Amino acid sequence: MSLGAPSVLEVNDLRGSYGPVRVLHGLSFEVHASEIVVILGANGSGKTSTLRAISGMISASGSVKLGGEEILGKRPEVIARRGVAHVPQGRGTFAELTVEENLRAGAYTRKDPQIDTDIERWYGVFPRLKERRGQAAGSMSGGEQQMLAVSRALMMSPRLLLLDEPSLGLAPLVTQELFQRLGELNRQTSIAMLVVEQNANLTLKIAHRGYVLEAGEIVASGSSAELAENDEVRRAYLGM
Amino acid sequence: MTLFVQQLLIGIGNGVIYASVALALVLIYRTTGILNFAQGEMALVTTYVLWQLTDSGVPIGAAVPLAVVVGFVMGALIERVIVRRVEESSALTVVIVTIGMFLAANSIAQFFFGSDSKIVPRSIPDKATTIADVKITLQPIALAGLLVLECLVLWLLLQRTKLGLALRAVSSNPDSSRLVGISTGTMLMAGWAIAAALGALGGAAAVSGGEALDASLMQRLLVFAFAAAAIGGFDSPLGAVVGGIIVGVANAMTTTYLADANNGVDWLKGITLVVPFGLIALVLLFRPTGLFGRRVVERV
Amino acid sequence: MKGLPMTTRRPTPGQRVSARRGRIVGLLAVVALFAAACEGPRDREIDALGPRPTVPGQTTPDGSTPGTPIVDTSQCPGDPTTGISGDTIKFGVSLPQSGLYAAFDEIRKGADAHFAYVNEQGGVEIAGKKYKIELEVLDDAYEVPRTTANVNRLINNEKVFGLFNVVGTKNNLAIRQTVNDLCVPNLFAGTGSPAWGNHEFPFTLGTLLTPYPLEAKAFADYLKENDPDATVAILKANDDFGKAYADTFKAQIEGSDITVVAESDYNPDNPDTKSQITSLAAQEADALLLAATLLGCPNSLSAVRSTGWEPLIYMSGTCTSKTIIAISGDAAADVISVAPVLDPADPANFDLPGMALYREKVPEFAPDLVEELDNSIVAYGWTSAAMLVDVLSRSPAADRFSVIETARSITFEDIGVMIPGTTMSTSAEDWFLGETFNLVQYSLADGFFKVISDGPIDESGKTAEVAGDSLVNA
Amino acid sequence: MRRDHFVAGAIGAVALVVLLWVPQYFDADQTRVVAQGIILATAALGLNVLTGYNGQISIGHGAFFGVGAYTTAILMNDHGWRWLPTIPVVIVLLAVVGALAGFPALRVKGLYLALVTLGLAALFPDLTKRFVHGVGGTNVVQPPTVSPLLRGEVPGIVSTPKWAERFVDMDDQWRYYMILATAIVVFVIVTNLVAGRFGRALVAVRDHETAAAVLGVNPRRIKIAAFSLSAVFAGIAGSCAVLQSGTANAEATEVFQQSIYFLIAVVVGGTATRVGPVIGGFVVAFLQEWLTDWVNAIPGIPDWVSERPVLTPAFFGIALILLMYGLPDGLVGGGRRIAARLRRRSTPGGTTPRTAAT
Repeated sequence: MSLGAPSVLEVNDLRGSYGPVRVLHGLSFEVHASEIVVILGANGSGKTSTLRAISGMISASGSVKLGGEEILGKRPEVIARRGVAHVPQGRGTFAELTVEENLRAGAYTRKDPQIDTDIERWYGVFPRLKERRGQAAGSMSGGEQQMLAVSRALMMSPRLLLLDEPSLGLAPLVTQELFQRLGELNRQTSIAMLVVEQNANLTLKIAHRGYVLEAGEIVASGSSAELAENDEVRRAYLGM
Repeated sequence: MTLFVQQLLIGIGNGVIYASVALALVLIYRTTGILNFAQGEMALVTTYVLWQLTDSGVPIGAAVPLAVVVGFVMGALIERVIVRRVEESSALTVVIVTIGMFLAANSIAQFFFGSDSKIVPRSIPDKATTIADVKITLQPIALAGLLVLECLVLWLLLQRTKLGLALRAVSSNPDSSRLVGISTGTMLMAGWAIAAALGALGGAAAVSGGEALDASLMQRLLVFAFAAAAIGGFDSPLGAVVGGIIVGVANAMTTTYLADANNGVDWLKGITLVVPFGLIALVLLFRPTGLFGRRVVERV
Repeated sequence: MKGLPMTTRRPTPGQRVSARRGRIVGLLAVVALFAAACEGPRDREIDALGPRPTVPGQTTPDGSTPGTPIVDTSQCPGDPTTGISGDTIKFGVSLPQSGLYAAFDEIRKGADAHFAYVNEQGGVEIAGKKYKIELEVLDDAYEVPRTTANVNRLINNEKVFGLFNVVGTKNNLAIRQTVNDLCVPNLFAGTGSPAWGNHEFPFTLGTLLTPYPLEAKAFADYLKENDPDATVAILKANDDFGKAYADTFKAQIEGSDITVVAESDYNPDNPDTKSQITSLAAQEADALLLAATLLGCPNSLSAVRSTGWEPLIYMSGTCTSKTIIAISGDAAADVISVAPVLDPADPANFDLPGMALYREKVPEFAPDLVEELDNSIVAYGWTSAAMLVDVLSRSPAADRFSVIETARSITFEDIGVMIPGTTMSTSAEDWFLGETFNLVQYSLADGFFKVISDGPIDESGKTAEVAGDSLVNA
Repeated sequence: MRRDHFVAGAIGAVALVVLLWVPQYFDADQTRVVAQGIILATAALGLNVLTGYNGQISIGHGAFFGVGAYTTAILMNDHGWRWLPTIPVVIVLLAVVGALAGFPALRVKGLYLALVTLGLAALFPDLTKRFVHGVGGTNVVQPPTVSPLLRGEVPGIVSTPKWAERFVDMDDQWRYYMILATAIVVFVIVTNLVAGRFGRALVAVRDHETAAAVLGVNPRRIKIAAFSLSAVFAGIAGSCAVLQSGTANAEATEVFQQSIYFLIAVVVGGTATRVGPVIGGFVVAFLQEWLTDWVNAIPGIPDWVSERPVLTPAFFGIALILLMYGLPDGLVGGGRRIAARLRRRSTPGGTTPRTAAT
């Protein structure tokens, strides 16, 4: 829709399924350069499946274009190499590896020499990670693991960051700090982000645009301001 | 006293062989979660290849590394062609596949290389020195050195290389590994390849002192290698090494003192296997996942 | 499947249905049993089996009176000419052809070569008629349950005339009862166990291999002659094989100055004997009796060498094959053993008549054995086959009873690669065949065993007494 | 569900009839192979309780099989017992031995338990060589009263009793029926046990030991019971093997092989299914006996393959691998999947309702 460079992510008629059970019923949405887009949805609405379909973890049909190039049907590791960084639900930490090793794992696909400087950068953004750098990642708290997961994803210097319910299992204060950081990151590095969440008011604060997902179908979309005003959204997600 | 030292050295010599095979078992278990019954028989095949190389003129010094490379390639092929299809299936299904490989490998090896015993030139010269009137042969010392080298190389590979990091990442969380761009398939193949190479070294060690090579070479060790891995804790390479040495020394000491025909414990006479398995039971009673095994924390 | 029917609850509809279904099953079963009349491979008529044949009381001291047979076949069932059809006589073999002991199959290949040679000349003549010898071979991978299954199948299905060269002491012991009940000759059981002297089982005949007790006696005698106050260490397998050597040796040295100073067992499944040899070496005994088999021998020899201990070593006759000696390399120097037949690797024997025939015919009839020619296992197979042909040709009639009777009182001379001028014989009292042998010593320089006894040692008739009742009739 | 129930009953009835009919039609050797299948099935039924329903992997049940075989053989050989009375002794003895062997299972799980049982299988032959005084100084025990072809006047001989003479005219047939009867009793006991509370407890402890404990199931008792039960049935299988082959023997390779065959039978048949072990037992027995003959009978097999019996274990190993490819959850599991697929295709308008799932 936007005239400028092709949007970072273009999804058309996305249908995903787990074996015989069909979960996504023809989603279409897109994420533009340096934009944060949120997909709001209750439990079981297909949020996680949407991200997993994009990153190739589940079988899907339709079309998913990354910077104009079709990536649907490719293996997850290939999609990751194309620049899609996916922070899975429950953070997917490498529990037995140390914090630093988790970060280095993130940079697995990179050949450039700035890996060490990047690690120091993320230690700067999340100082607590630096304190625990030699510690096994599994022994850290939920919040710390979330910060590690985001940093690890960003170590891939991706074009698009997928975040699956980052607020899951975090204390409100920690969630607030995390979302604030995500906003700052987007403004500093103008990296495009697609966040699926239930926590509407926090996400809508930092998101530019958003969609509402119910039972595998998009039922509403618009700028974050419009969505904040939308009655349905207010009733379902803002508890107003 | 000298007998004790000699037996200790023999125990260490044998222990190194058990440790090498146990190391291969542990490596495959850590990277793929599979207990590979056919590990020993894969090492038998590479040892037959070693014999074939020396038989057709290749000096032993070059034949051993070549055999290790053949082992490496064979391990990768076996994972890619046979094991990959069942990697997603239940543990029991995979155990049956490895048992199938166990039966097939021995039989196919005999089909190609014949059933008679073979002679492999010594890879460790038959030298001996006497220190404080204790006659010490070179073999156990050299084998211990080989094992230390093996551990060092393995440690460096796992801890200090990108491949090592990827291997450990896949073994820790396969899904997340794919999300950061690591191809789990390639890593599983690498795990099997490295393990098969270690097994090849174990096989070469088993015939390093001119011992005879025949189809039962590795089956005899299977029980001891498993014992070593179990005592050490199945997910720790260091445990496999320590376990191997413990089993080797325990065997030597049992034969010499406990099960000896004229002065040993009467009911134990001739039963050499009781101590390694007594040891397993003992260790596992106190440390259910072995000396160095990670305690499996079950998230309720 | 419903719970066990005896529950007292009122039968719910489901159970009433299953009860009715139970009745249908019962009916079907009974019908099936009577419907079994339709012919199938199940052979209907069975041979009336009398009580097991009992051996007649031993005859008068001057040996068996003429006319009373050594083997009482009065109670034997079935037709003794089973296994003969037209001009072929069929023998059954069960031995390892797969698994860890597949190397033993070389024996059968040697025998096949001999039978091919004999058949090519029209076959063996029994009581005026020529028969071609046919071998039906089944693989038992050296496992006892499969040997019993194979032998039942050879006797009942394949209807063989007799069994030939079944390998393994336990394997032959497991079928001893069956061949006795059915009066099927089991000729040349492939082991030197003293158990083949047990008169209760006339249908199992031992082999030309020197029985283990005689080997122990030969070593004891050698020591009495050459080192009368020797100290001896014994390394033995922890089974009947090792026991036969050790018990006999200790009995033989009683009353002499020879003493056993150390003894150690090893498990034949794991022939790594470094520990055992090292603990024996500590005693620095003058001599070592090595009662080991297969890889137990070379591993022990190289272990002895690496400890620096230099005893006079007696090694079991089962280890004198070329491949096993080659594995020991120069650790085999000066090892003593026995050789019941000529060593096919010794060029001095090449032009002896028996050996010449062997070296000429084997490549002709078994081309894949060309490089195995000087392997004594193949020569042993060839010679056992020659002995079988000799027994058959001397049997008064082509039936099982005559053949076993002939085999029980026969003298072999110059058969296969036997030592020229020696005989191997059986009789009513002496049920052991392989009782003549050369005492030999391995010469590293020449690469084969050289005879050190002044001429062959003849212990005919002595095995039973040497072994003693506990070993023979265990 | 009612239709499946009837179908299962019918199949069961037909199978029983066929099994009863086998010795009447087939010759002694073929009957022996079917009996071998029944023996393997009996042991697999027991192991399935331990490995299938309770999730504890054992590769050492060859040792319990051996204990059962030796108990029966020694009682018959040295004390002149008949075959049937030895079964209760085997049951009691194996129940105790199985329970003792089960203690490590309380501390040790999965892989480590499998290795402890492997140790059992490796140790057992050595113990028999040391303590059993069998024929000719070996550890082969051969009760004369079960020599496969003996009959008639020898006291205590296991041969066809008078009342059964109408159906059975040869000894191997009578022994086959005794083995079959024992197996049926074992099958009924196991299926009922597994169908009831004990079965549910087994599965609960398998799937989530802690949760099971919370619900009042005592995991320790259940694990020991599973071990003990599986040991008893392996022992009974051992006694049946003595009845059929006439000898009790234990070598390291044989005991290891027995243990492997039981596990294969359970997995190939289908773990945690009632009929799986029975089917698995027959599949293993038939493959083990006849696979090489079948392969060599394939027209066009080059003789450098058919002339080399050394390949026999290879055929068996490859067959196992292919079976696991085709039917990863066993013949019964696979069968159910196929049946379900057929049933779904046959239901009219079977479009799956739209289900919401994350």
